[in-house]
Amino acid sequence: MADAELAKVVEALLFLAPEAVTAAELAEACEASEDDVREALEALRSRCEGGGLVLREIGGGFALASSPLAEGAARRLLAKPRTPPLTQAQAETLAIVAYLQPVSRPEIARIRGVSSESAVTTLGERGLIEESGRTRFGASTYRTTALFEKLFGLAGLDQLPDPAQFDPTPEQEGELRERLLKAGEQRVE
Amino acid sequence: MADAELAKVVEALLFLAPEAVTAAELAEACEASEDDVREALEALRSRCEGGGLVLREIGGGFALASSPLAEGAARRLLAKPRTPPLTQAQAETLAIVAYLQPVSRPEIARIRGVSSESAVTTLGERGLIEESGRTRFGASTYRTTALFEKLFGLAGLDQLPDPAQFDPTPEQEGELRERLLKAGEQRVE
Amino acid sequence: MNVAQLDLDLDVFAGPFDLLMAVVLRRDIDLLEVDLAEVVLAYLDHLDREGELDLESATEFLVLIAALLELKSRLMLPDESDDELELGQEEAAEELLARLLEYTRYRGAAESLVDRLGDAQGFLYRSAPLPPDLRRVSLELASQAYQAQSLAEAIGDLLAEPIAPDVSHIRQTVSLERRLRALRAVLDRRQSFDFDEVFGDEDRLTQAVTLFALLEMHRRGEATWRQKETFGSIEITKATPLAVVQEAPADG
Repeated sequence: MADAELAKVVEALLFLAPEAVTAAELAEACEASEDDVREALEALRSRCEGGGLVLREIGGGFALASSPLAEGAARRLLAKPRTPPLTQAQAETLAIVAYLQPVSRPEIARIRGVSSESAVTTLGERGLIEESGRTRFGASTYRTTALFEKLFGLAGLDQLPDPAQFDPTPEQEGELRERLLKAGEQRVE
Repeated sequence: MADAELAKVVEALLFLAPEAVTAAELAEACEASEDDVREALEALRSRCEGGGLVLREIGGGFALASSPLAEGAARRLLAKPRTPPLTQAQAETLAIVAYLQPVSRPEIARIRGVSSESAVTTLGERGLIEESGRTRFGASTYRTTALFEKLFGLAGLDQLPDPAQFDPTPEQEGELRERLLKAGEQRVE
Repeated sequence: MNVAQLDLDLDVFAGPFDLLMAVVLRRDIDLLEVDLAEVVLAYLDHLDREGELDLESATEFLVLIAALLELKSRLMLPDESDDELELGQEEAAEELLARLLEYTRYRGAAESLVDRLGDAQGFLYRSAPLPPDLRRVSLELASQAYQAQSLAEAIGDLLAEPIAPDVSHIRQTVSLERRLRALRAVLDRRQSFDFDEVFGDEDRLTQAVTLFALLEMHRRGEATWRQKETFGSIEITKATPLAVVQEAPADG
C-alpha cells in the first residue's frame, strides 16, 4: 500500500473504531508493517491540525476524538432530545404505554397485532419510555418518562387527553385495556 | 465564528453525531447562519478529498463515512462482514415499498404474484422498512426507513431513479404479447 | 420436455411471475413442449424445500400457471372453438401481459437497488458511544415537540375493530371430510337410506361432493350403494364387517 493511501486508510479506521486501536492492530488490518503505520499516524497527526478532529494516544492505542473547540456546539446538538416525527408504530406503542402503564411488550404486541420490538427500543433510546419492572412471567414492563411529559407538554399523566373523543365504538363497555386487547386480537385474525 | 473554525466545528459535530445531521440543525448548534454552514460543509468536502473520510448527503442530512478504499481493512479490524445481500424476493419487495409507499402486503403480493410475508418480515427486522399506517381493512402499510436511505446512499427518496426506465422496451413488450397470444395467431394461420 | 430438460434453475426464481417470464420468453422453447405440470410440481417442491410453502403462495402460483395451461391447451385442441371464447382468451392474455409488465418494472428496480446497495456498502459509518459528558439528554433543553392529542388519536385507531372484508364473491366450499362425517352420522342411525330422501334438499355442489364421499366410503368398505336405473334413486347400505358386499356402483 502506498504511503499516502495507508494514511487515508488509517484515518478511516480510527474514525470507525469505537475504541482506541494499537499500531499492531492497525498494521494487521492494513496488511502493512508497524513502522509504516507509525509513519501514517504521524502524517495523520499533522493532517488533523487543520481540522476538527484530534489524534489521541490512549493506553498504548490511538483514537480520533472531536476537538475541544466544538464542545459547546456538540452539547447544543446532542444533549438536546431528538424529536423526529413518530412513525405509526412508534405513536401507537407510545400511546399504549402512556394510557396503560405499566404495560409489557407481549401486551403491546397483542394490542397492535404485530411485534413491536423496534418501536419499544427506539422509544427507549429517545428517552420517552423506560422499564418499570417485570411481570410475574419475567417480561419487562414499561412506563413513560419525565422527558415524555415535557415533550408532549403535559403537566402530569392525569393531563393525558381523553381518548373517548376518538373512540370509534363508544357504545362498547369495558376497561380501555380489555377493549384494546379485544380489537387487537381481531386484527390478527 | 470564523469560517475556518466553523468548518472545524462542523467536522467535529459530524464525527460525533450518531445519525445524519441537517444543515439547519448544524446552524443552530453552531449558532451560525445556514449559508455559513453550507459553505463550511463545502470546505469540509474538499478537505476530505485528501483523507480517508467522505462527506455524504443522506436522507436530507449530512454524515461522515469512511472511504471505500478503507473498506477491506475496516471489515478486518472491526470483524464486520458485509451485510448479507438481499434475496430477489426481498429486493423486489423493497423496490415496491420504495416506489409505492405507503403500500400494504396484499398490494405487494398482487404485484409480485406471490405472498411476500417473509420478505416483508425480514426487511422489517433489518430495519429497511417500517409500518406507516393501516388500510381501512386493518392491514398495515409500509414505507422505507432512514436506515434504508443510509444503507443505499440516498440523499432522499427523490434520488431513486425513475422506475419507467425499467419497463420493457416496446419491442420486448411486443414480443411478450406475441408469445402470449401465439395460440390465437396459430389458429388464424 | 420435462423440467430437467428445460434447465430452469428454480433457485433463481423469486416468484411465479419470474418463472412465467422465463418460460414464456425463452425463444428456444415451444410452449407445446413444456410439461407445465412438472413445472408446477418442481416449483411446489422448491417452495417446500425453502420452508416457505403456504397455501396462499401456492394458490397464487396455480392461478398463474393456469393461464399458461389455458394457452397451451388452445395450441393442442383442434380449431373449433367459437369466437366468443377466443375474445376471452385475448383478454386473459392482455391482463396477464399487464401484470407481467408491472412486475417487470419492479424486478428492474430491485436489480438497481441491489447494485446501489453494493456500491454504498463501501462507505462505513461510525458507530461509537458518545463521550460521557455528552451522553445525557438534558431535560432543561427539552421543549414541547409533540401534540398530546396524537396519543388519544392513536388509541382511537387501535380501538377500531377491523371492517370484516366482503367475502360474498368467494365461492362457498364443501369439504369432503365434512360430507364423510355427515354420511357416517346417517349410517350410525340407520342401516340403509335413500340418497334423495336425506340429501335431496342440498345444493348441487354439496350433492356432488357427497356422492364423491360415497365413492370414498365404498373404497374403504364402509358402505355399498346401488342404483337400479340411470337417474334413479340411490340406496346406501352400511357394510357389516363380516359380510362386506363387493358391488360396484351402477353407472349414473
